[in-house]
Amino acid sequence: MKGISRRALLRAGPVGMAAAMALAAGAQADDATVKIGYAVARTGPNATGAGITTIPNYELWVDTVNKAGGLAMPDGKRRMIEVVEYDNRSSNEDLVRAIERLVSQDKVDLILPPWGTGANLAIAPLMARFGYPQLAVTAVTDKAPDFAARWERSFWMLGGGHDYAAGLVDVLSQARDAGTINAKVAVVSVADGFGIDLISGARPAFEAAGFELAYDKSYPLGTSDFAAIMSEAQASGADSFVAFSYPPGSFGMTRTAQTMGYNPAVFYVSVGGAFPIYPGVADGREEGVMAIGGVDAGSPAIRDYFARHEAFAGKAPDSWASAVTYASLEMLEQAVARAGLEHGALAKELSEGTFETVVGEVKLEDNQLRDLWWVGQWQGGAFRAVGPSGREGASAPVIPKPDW
Amino acid sequence: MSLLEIIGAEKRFGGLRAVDGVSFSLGRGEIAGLLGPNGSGKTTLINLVSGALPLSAGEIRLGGRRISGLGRDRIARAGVARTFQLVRILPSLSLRENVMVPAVFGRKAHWGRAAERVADAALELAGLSARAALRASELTYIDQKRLELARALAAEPELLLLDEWLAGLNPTELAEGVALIRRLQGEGLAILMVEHILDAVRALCPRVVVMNSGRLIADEATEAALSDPKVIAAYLGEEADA
Amino acid sequence: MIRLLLPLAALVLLAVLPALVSEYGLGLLIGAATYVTLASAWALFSGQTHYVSLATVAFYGTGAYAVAVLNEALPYPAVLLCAALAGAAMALAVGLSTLRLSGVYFVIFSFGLAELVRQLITWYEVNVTGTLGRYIFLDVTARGIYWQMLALGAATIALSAWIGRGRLGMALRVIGDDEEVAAHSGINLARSKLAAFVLSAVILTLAGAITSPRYVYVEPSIVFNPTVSFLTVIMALLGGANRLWGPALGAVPLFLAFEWLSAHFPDTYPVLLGLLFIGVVFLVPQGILPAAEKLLRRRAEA
Amino acid sequence: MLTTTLILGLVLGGSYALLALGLTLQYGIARIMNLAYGEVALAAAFIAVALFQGLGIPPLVSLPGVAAAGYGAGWLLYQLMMRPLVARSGGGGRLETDSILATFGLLFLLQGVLLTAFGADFTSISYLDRGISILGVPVAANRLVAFGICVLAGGALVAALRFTRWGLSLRAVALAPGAAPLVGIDVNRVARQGFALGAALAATAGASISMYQTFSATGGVVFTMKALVIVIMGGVGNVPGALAAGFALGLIETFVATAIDPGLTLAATFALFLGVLLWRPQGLFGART
Repeated sequence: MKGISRRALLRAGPVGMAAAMALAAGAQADDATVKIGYAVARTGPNATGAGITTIPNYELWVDTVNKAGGLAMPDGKRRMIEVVEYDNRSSNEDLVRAIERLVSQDKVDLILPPWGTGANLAIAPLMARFGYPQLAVTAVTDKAPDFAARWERSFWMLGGGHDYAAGLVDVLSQARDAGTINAKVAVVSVADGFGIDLISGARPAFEAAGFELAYDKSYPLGTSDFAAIMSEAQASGADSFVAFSYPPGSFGMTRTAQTMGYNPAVFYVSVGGAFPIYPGVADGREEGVMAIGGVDAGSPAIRDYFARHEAFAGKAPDSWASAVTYASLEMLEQAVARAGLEHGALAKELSEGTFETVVGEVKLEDNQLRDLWWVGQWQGGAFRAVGPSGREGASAPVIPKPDW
Repeated sequence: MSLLEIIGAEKRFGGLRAVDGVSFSLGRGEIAGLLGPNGSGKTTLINLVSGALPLSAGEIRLGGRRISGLGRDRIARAGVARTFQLVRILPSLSLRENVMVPAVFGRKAHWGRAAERVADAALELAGLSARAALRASELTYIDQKRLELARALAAEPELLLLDEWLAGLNPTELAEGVALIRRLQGEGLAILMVEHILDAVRALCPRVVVMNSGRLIADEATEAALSDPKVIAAYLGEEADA
Repeated sequence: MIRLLLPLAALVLLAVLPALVSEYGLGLLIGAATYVTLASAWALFSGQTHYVSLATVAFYGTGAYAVAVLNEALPYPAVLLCAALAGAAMALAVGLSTLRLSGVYFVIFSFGLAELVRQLITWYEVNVTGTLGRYIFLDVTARGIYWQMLALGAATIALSAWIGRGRLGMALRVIGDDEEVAAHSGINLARSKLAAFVLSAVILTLAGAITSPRYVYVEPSIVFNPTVSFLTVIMALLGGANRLWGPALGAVPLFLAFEWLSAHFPDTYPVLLGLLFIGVVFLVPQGILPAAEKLLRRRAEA
Repeated sequence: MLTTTLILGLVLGGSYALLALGLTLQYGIARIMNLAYGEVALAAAFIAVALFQGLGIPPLVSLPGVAAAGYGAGWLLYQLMMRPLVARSGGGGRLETDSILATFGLLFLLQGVLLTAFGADFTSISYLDRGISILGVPVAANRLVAFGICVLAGGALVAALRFTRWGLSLRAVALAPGAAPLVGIDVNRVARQGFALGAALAATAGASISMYQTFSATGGVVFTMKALVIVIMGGVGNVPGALAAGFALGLIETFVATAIDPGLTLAATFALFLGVLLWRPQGLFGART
């Protein structure tokens, strides 16, 4: 069980207001600490997502920084990070109160965002009112430009549903133009904000690119049996199977396709496809499966990040939002080193500066990260980015996918 | 004119006819016994009159007005009060509150002082005044029975249905109970009482209605009924019509 | 006179409190006021009739969702009114069809109701409006929310007191003791239960509507969070669901306890919540207030 | 097309029916509506996976052990938690409410324990994943196994209830808990057995779920809801009814998904649930008297 080790590790240390002060305080460390607070879901329905993408990266980063002697300040001194953590219980009400607590009670210097689009939006007005910069990583929304304009110190780093849909259509169009797949697509989408965003972006994009949606249905969140849906998709005659799905669904569809011997030339699932557990779900037959996200698996920075993550958390990170989450923390670290902890200056630096991160050199456009990978594919045991194809580090997609 | 008219009342449970074409009537202020062996349909009939069960066929009238088909609460407000075979009180309420309930929601819909007066009078009649503030769950069995009767009275009904109200009382209590029922009848209340204690029936009811297997087998003067071979046969468990 | 003056004085005190506390203190006040309101409104129906409803969040969430749908189209008071109407309509429909179910079936139904409403809204949004997830951008400050919630909570308790002294209150108590007797005493069961259920539901809906600006973003899976239903029940039961001040007495300490637990034991919070729930059912099934009354009475008798 | 719907529906229905058997037994005999039922199944699923991944014991092999452990856990639960509630209620209607509230707490407790023990991650194993063709319709072997377990467990249970002395005493307690002691039945013992057997069935269902489904520690309520819907449809406490309702639900969901719209499967489920609750609270399949 991959989950066990991380939990065991967590419980080994003190929980709650864990003062993560590493013993290896460097000689040049200042006595004052930097208080960093966050309220991420430890329990409830969001705990799964937060436990995969958000919490391990926060803990890894704090550990890394403190082992290096602390957070570097503009004056060259280093200050250790002290973490104040609350459980938001997957409830926005508790989350909002936890943020108020971090600000007015604990008076933390910086606040790291919670996991999830809804959670990030819920705290955005508060963060803006208190003036804290908000690096909203795990928020996928097409309204990111509006939000970035509405709350000046908010940064949106994972794009919107339409971006991912368009990116996918791009990859498929090239394959169709090359004659490897036909112009029919079977699409299923989960009936939930994320799935709807993606499908409403994908429909016009597919049509504009000359694709026919041979099968296009949504299914409710919580569906566990996909045999009926998959056999309908198979019967539709489409060469491409596209699922705008969440993890239990993404996994269930993969296994159903395997058992029924459904072998479309393109097999695409969304969230979950880039999780480290996916090859296990696919029983080692993940080769050629496409999914949302992706990383430049060949780059040394990513390789080093994956190794450190695995050593620290006992499991590899997911290949979509994890790297971006870690990159956002590196941005924060570098921005603090250049501009200090004053929120206005810090936000300005985040907005205008250029940063060296695990996902490469990052510069935000209108407070948004636009240099993202929209489509990835399992190739030779790694989940590699394949789209946008023109970007440096992109792998060539393998279409048709080898049979299961 | 009769107060209560039961016309061809019928109640089927699946294939079973628990009440099968029963007709009789009861005058204002009249008291009658409802007799019959166990399972003959007496309690079902009480439930039909009070609206606890819907009729399968037939009709029930009170004071010329059709009450069958109405809800239990509307039948209660029309002037029918009842007790239950297994005594039912409101355990978490005080005695006084227990008795105020029908005064407030019954025929006259009293409120405030007026309801309290009616309730206190009913408690007085049942001999419970001294314990009015006690919680009903703290009463003994006989006092619970008294309370149930007081509650029925506080509704100021025209017709009172008693379902084996005297059962389970010791001889002294029985005598008190009989006296209490007689007083009620003296105040102009019509009473239909299901009862197995024949001495009490003899003492209270000049007339009895006898049921067997859901049918009415006798409706006559008490003494005549109790020596009626059909009635005796029914009680001995033989087929009445054989 | 004291019985009226004391709560009024407390209300005034509570109303000026935001001037003295930090942002987080205000957040705590809002949370406490919300749960006092929810638990009191829940008890208004369930506490008296013993129809245990696990559907609190079905109404609470509907309120929040109504605001999310209407906040750009209508002025704020009209939005609140519409939310209340939506809650009332839903409660009427649900009440008319389910209140004749007894005991365990009602609990099961209410357990599924929030899920059902969530599915229906999701289905509607996906198939009719084609969007899921709505935004609430209202200029309501945290203080404004607190004052509104405080007013709603005070109104709920006042309403409960008023009902408790009237015919409806008596009818509900009798129904809770024995429905059969209630009906044969002339109480219209359906109407009494429905009236209380709708009143309770309207308050629950309004509570959801009032707090919703704090969410900013609303999606069915966010607003129909079943924990809200559970917490409401346990708070009311702990304090004493059939006493006027019982729910409030249960809500405040439990709310603070949860806040403390989530800060100090974020990992084991559900375990502690579960233990607490079981403990309440076993140790104080009637609630603290009735248990205390009993103790006092016993001491007076001794 | 019709054969596909039929076969897929029956296989799905089998897993549903298996899930509902234990819940209906627990309520029917012990009068306890166990809202933590899904968590019990989930715990068994986690244990089966842990045994598979840690010790290499396949779920089919560990299943009897997991079921036995479920029986033991149910026995303990009844003795420690339910028995005092039963004693307190004195056979009145209070037990239903009390047990719902207590098992509600248990739901959180178990969920919390699962979260700390196994983490919040999704869990999934590949076991008997091969497709097997049935009348030309490919069906996953693990689903077929679950279907087989359901038919076996359900059939055995129905037969045992109908034809054995033990089954007779169980039915007697289910029908008339007040009268059973008169004929020499130890109601407490029978209720405990019923509850424990229900827990064993929950564990069996959980272990079979672990073979074919991805799950996480927070998903127990979904199982409980599904089982509840089936139990209500089949008639609370009615074992053959639960079996029939489970199959019916599987067929309906598959039919709705293929013929109408997959988006409406859950809505159809809840509409059915509602309809049955409102018009036939005693269940679709015969009345319990």
